[in-house]
Amino acid sequence: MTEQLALGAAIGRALGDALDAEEKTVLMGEDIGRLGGVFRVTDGLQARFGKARVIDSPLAESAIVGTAVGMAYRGYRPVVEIQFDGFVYPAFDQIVTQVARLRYRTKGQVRMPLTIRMPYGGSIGSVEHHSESPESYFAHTAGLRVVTASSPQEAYSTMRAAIASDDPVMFLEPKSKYWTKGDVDTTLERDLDTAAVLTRGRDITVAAYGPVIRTALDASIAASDEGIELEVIDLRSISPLDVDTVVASVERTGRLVVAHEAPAEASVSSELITSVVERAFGALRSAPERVTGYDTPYPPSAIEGDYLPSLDRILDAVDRALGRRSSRTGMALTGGVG
Amino acid sequence: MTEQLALGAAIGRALGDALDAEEKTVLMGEDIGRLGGVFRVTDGLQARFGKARVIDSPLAESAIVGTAVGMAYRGYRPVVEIQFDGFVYPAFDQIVTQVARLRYRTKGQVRMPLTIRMPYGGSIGSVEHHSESPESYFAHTAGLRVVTASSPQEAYSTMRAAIASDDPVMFLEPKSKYWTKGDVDTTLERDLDTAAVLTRGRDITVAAYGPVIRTALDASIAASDEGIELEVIDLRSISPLDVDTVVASVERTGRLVVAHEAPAEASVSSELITSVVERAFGALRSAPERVTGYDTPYPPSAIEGDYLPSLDRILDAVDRALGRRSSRTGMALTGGVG
Amino acid sequence: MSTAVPAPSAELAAGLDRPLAVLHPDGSRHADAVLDAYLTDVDETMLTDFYVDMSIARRVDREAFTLTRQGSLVLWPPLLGQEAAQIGSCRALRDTDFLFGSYREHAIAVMRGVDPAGLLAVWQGNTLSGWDPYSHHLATPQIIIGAQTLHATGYAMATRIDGADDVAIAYLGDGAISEGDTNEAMVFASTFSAPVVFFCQNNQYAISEPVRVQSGSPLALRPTGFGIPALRVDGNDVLAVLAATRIAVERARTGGGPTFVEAVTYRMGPHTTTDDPTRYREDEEAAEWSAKDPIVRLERHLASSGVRTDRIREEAQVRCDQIARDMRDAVAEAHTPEAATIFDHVHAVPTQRVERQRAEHIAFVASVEGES
Amino acid sequence: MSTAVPAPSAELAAGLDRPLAVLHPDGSRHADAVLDAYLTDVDETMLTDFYVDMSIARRVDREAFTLTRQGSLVLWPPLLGQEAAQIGSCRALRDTDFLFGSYREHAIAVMRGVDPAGLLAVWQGNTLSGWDPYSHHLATPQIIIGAQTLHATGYAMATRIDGADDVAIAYLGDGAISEGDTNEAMVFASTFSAPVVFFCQNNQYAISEPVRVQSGSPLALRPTGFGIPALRVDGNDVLAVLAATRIAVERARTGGGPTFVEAVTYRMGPHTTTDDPTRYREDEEAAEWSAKDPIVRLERHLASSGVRTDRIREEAQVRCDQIARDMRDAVAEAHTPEAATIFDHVHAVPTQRVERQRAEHIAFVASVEGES
Ligand SMILES: Cc1ncc(C[n+]2csc(CCOP(=O)(O)OP(=O)(O)O)c2C)c(N)n1
Ligand SMILES: Cc1ncc(C[n+]2csc(CCOP(=O)(O)OP(=O)(O)O)c2C)c(N)n1
Ligand SMILES: [Mg+2]
Ligand SMILES: [Mg+2]
Repeated sequence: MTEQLALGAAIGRALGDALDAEEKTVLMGEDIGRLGGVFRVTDGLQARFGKARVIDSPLAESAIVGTAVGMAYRGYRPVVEIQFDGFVYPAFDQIVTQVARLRYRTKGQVRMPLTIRMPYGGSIGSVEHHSESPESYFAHTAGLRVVTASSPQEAYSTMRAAIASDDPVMFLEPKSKYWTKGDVDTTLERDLDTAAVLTRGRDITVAAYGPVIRTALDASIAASDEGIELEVIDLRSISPLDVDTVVASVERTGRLVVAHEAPAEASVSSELITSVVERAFGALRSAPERVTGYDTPYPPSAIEGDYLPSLDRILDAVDRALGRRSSRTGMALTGGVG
Repeated sequence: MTEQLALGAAIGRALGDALDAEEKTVLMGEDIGRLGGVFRVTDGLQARFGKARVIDSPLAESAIVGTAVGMAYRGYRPVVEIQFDGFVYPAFDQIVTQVARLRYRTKGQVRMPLTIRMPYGGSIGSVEHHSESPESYFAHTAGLRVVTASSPQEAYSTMRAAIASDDPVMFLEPKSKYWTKGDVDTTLERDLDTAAVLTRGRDITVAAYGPVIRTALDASIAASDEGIELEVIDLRSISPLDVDTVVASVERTGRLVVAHEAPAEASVSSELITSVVERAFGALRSAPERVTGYDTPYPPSAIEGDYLPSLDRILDAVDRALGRRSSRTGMALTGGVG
Repeated sequence: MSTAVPAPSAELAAGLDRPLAVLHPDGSRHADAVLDAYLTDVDETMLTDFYVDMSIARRVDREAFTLTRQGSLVLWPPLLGQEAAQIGSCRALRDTDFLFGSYREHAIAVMRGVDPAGLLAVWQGNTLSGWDPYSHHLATPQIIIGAQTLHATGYAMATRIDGADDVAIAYLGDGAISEGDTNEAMVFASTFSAPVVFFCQNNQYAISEPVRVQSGSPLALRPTGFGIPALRVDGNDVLAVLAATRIAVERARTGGGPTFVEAVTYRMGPHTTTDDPTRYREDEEAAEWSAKDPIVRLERHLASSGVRTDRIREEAQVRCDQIARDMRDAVAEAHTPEAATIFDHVHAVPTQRVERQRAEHIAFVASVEGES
Repeated sequence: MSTAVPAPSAELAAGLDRPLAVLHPDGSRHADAVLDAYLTDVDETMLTDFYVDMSIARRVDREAFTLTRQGSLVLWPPLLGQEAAQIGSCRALRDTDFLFGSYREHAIAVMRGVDPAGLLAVWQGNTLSGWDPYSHHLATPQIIIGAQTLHATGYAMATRIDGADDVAIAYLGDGAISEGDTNEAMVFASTFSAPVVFFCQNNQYAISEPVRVQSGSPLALRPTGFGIPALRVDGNDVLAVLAATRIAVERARTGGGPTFVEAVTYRMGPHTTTDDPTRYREDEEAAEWSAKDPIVRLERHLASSGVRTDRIREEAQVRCDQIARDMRDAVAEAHTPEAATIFDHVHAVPTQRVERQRAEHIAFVASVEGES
């Protein structure tokens, strides 16, 4: 039951298993059929399940989501792909005004068991619109669940949970990790609400998700060389956030760094920090720190490394939170990324 | 030069004056011409400036914004109306991927002096999609400016500044205050970056904007009966936030309440609280509090009063921040809106 | 200027040059090559039913209008003038066909058995949806212009996957023709040969904007560019509407794919109760359309066929009075929902976050009530 | 199934049944009633210029492809096979007409005087835009499918407000025909009679999806539903493309409003350098289209007209070699932008927030460099 798979392949496996498990599951998206998707995540699925259930759609994102809503109306459980993060915005209206609200609007009469998959995040050295992190938009949208994954196992189990959920789920796939391998146990189930503590540490809590988890774990190793213990939390669920787990950690460590690739302003890290401050103000021994994309459009890929949370930037934030010497020591402008 | 005007009329005046001042200014939107807009904000402007400059557009929001981008390419300064907050999402792609980024993309070669106006907020007792507060989506979008107004004077001066700005500006008009009257001095200029301290107070800072300002001021009066002094700050600019002004205030009061109608999760209040925590952690004597719409879709209007920040909810948050008896005293679940 | 570029031709769709009709304003019945084959079962009973249905639709509308003026509803978008378009199209469907309407299809809701309380609840601001879509095979009203066209198309695509022969129908207005969603719906419907009917009530206005703002050509020309055939009919002729919709539904049901029906009609009232049409249209126009009134027309037709219309009118009157009473009762009995329902049905499995907010809200309300 | 519903007719646009052409694959020149009037000035010089232009376009493309394989570019969407469509259309415009392209219109950028460094910078990941749109009357490439059609339409609407006679042209692909934006652009263009040309390169594929996924009918049928006339031409026939675009541009310039041109062509290479077309199409298909190669065709035509093509080929070769050298030099000389440019041009008037982040970034970089 356990097998080594790349993260992208683990998602493909989850999709295939979901198609097997429930005949009302259908996949739809641009190039997902014969091509198997631009990242080959759906490779082989159309050949296996036929064109009626693995549908190459015309090039129109609002329609991809909007017709999936209609399928859900008819009792289907559609899993649609948006080819890249940067192409989700044409579907924004259907996501915000329909997908997120139909259950609420109809007092539960209409179910929206829709999964919207999209590769997200940077570090693939591509051109504009191919490296974005739009999760904050969805986190701000009541009625949606927003999840990601940091390993093949998480990717498999979370995708199965997302498809099985009667709630609409935005599944952001960390595209830079599609080729990262790991063991996958297909019997392992997981929910859509909880974070996971990846490393125990007494000095500081570092909360992140998706592609940043690897960096956070590297930071944890690097910090331990200096005798500093990071408690790395994989948030997994971006909305709702598992604030309890983070608060419990901060109550031990007293310090918090939150990292993601998305810009900082009105983002998931703003939310997590505010939520922690609201619930664990007394436990905080220093101001929480953010390590995020800057509040600029996504830059040319040649310099995306300077834009994205890096090992050094996380360590620098850890230093700041711990009151150690950091890049900002002695700076005229004090304070965080705001 | 000073005249009594309702807030909606003040905006209409600003639009007319802008059309007068600069021939490259054009207005476009659904029903803005002959009808004068569903709120009559543009009343009389088509008769005065002609159909070439005050344009009734077909019913398609993405095209309204997208063709305005093309006009800006040609050196125009378009001011487009989205009829209601809830109808802005079809234009989201053009706003996020084009309007917000064309300057950045072209290193300043292409200017985007676009103003996107929309009535926003609740309390008008209407049906779905007519009472939303989408500002957090725009605040999260780098490259945009997001502003609102709390009085006819602010509305007039800010609209003139928005239209004159070479940046794209999302102007959220507090529709429930369209009929609120006040003096307007058309010579009064204002910028797009700064907050205003409306009442000085030593006990607690209350930051809000748009339609909530009136409620915050009422709270200030009510609290003063109990000897509590609120420092009410009208943020005015939602993005960027004038964190300096709020921090300066919190450094005096040590306490903060942030109120807006939009849902809490990954919102403008999350951002403001996080920014203040980052920069004034030491000054905070209690956890900042949020008073916002809940993290649900907008409810039926019959119960919107329970959803929106009310005088009592603001006072309750003030009590919590001050450590006084509040609704949450003794509750099993402690902490804020998160 | 070049003349070499061909102009759109009027041969693409039936009725592009002049809407197809079989009942003329004076009540006379005319032959139509396209429609007549679908009207062979029309008899006095059916015509009488239509008359009663349309009378009820009009009365429901008037009553709701009055209730709004009295402050019992927050808003009402009247259907006055569009009774034939709604009744004729709805009557062409099977009970299991699924309807995706916009916000003005009150007649359809009534025909589909929605009770007055359900019909009015949304417009009282008490709920976001007044009925169970599955009980009536009728989606909850859609306010986002054009959005429902995609839902209907997706629903229809799903019926094909099912292998079922149910049909979906999307109601849209003339304004909706401009939205990206509507056009994308036609793309998907065409590509997947979806059994969907696009039923466009061209009531000449999108709020204040006359239809020429959306299109310089008949709206029925639009779908033809997507490879979707279209029928353009007199929307105030209930029989023409019935026949056209039957044609479209039959095509859909038998694997022929989507069809577009444009029903040319007129919004005789304001856009909603808050609108003031005198700002943007002339009285003469309304008077002109008044002469084409769909109910009067049918009554004339019945009369000219020798039917005792006074009896039918009386029968309709009785039913109308009853439904009007029911509406007033429903409004009187309606109550504001519990505030805590704000937190219901946000998710299938409630999240801690929303439940926390619910608890805080309840505690807050209790504390305020405790104070006063 | 009803046969009463008319099917879309092929009389709406020129070339719907078979794309208009004047140069056949064997190089022979044929008459065309629609196009010929717009080709009266075609002489040997012009044909030679076209040949050279197209050769350069192909060489630029091949060179960039090679540079990508060598790791100098991050990505490249090849135009191979679409030279005639791009050169022929571009040459129908005035210098002050404004072009809004997608991401594959490299030939147009070259024709509009963009230098190799500018052309390649985006694909090196060094910038988001390689040239000043105003210097070349050419918008920066657009990656969001369909978005530029609205920009072109808005630009055209603005020229009408100006009273100027400039024309805008939007380049779009066959895939783009499905996006809401493209369809809304046609609505606005039609309603406002905007002087815009929609130039669609139907290269048969949107990545892996054959054009039938987007449409069961010729793409040129689509605009006719919006009241926009269309011309469908052989996109590998540079003269047909030139003439059709000239017709469209003349209509636009003289107040005739929008026109749609479908250039039927073929993407001979992969979608981009990361694509693998063997997964979704057969070799035979590519071979078939190879026989219709636009450059070979023009060369045959020149030869059959008695022109010394070896001389022309040599001339083209010299220019091609030069531009290829320039490209390699440009790539070699290109440098990664300063990291701090991340913070440039976010707003016209910089905000404190972004400037604070810039300062923090600079301090951070300094501290890391200080450590190492
Ligand atoms: C996406 C969107 N944009 C704008 C509106 C505001 N609006 C409500 S009704 C309407 C006009 C619709 O006209 P039409 O489609 O002809 O339908 P009708 O009202 O005539 O039945 C507009 C612009 C909306 N509801 N949704
Ligand atoms: C809105 C949007 N959705 C999806 C994509 C991903 N994508 C890039 S190119 C492409 C195919 C475009 O096909 P077509 O319009 O025919 O142009 P071509 O590539 O053939 O030149 C797709 C789906 C995109 N860039 N933008
Ligand atoms: Mg209408
Ligand atoms: Mg293509």
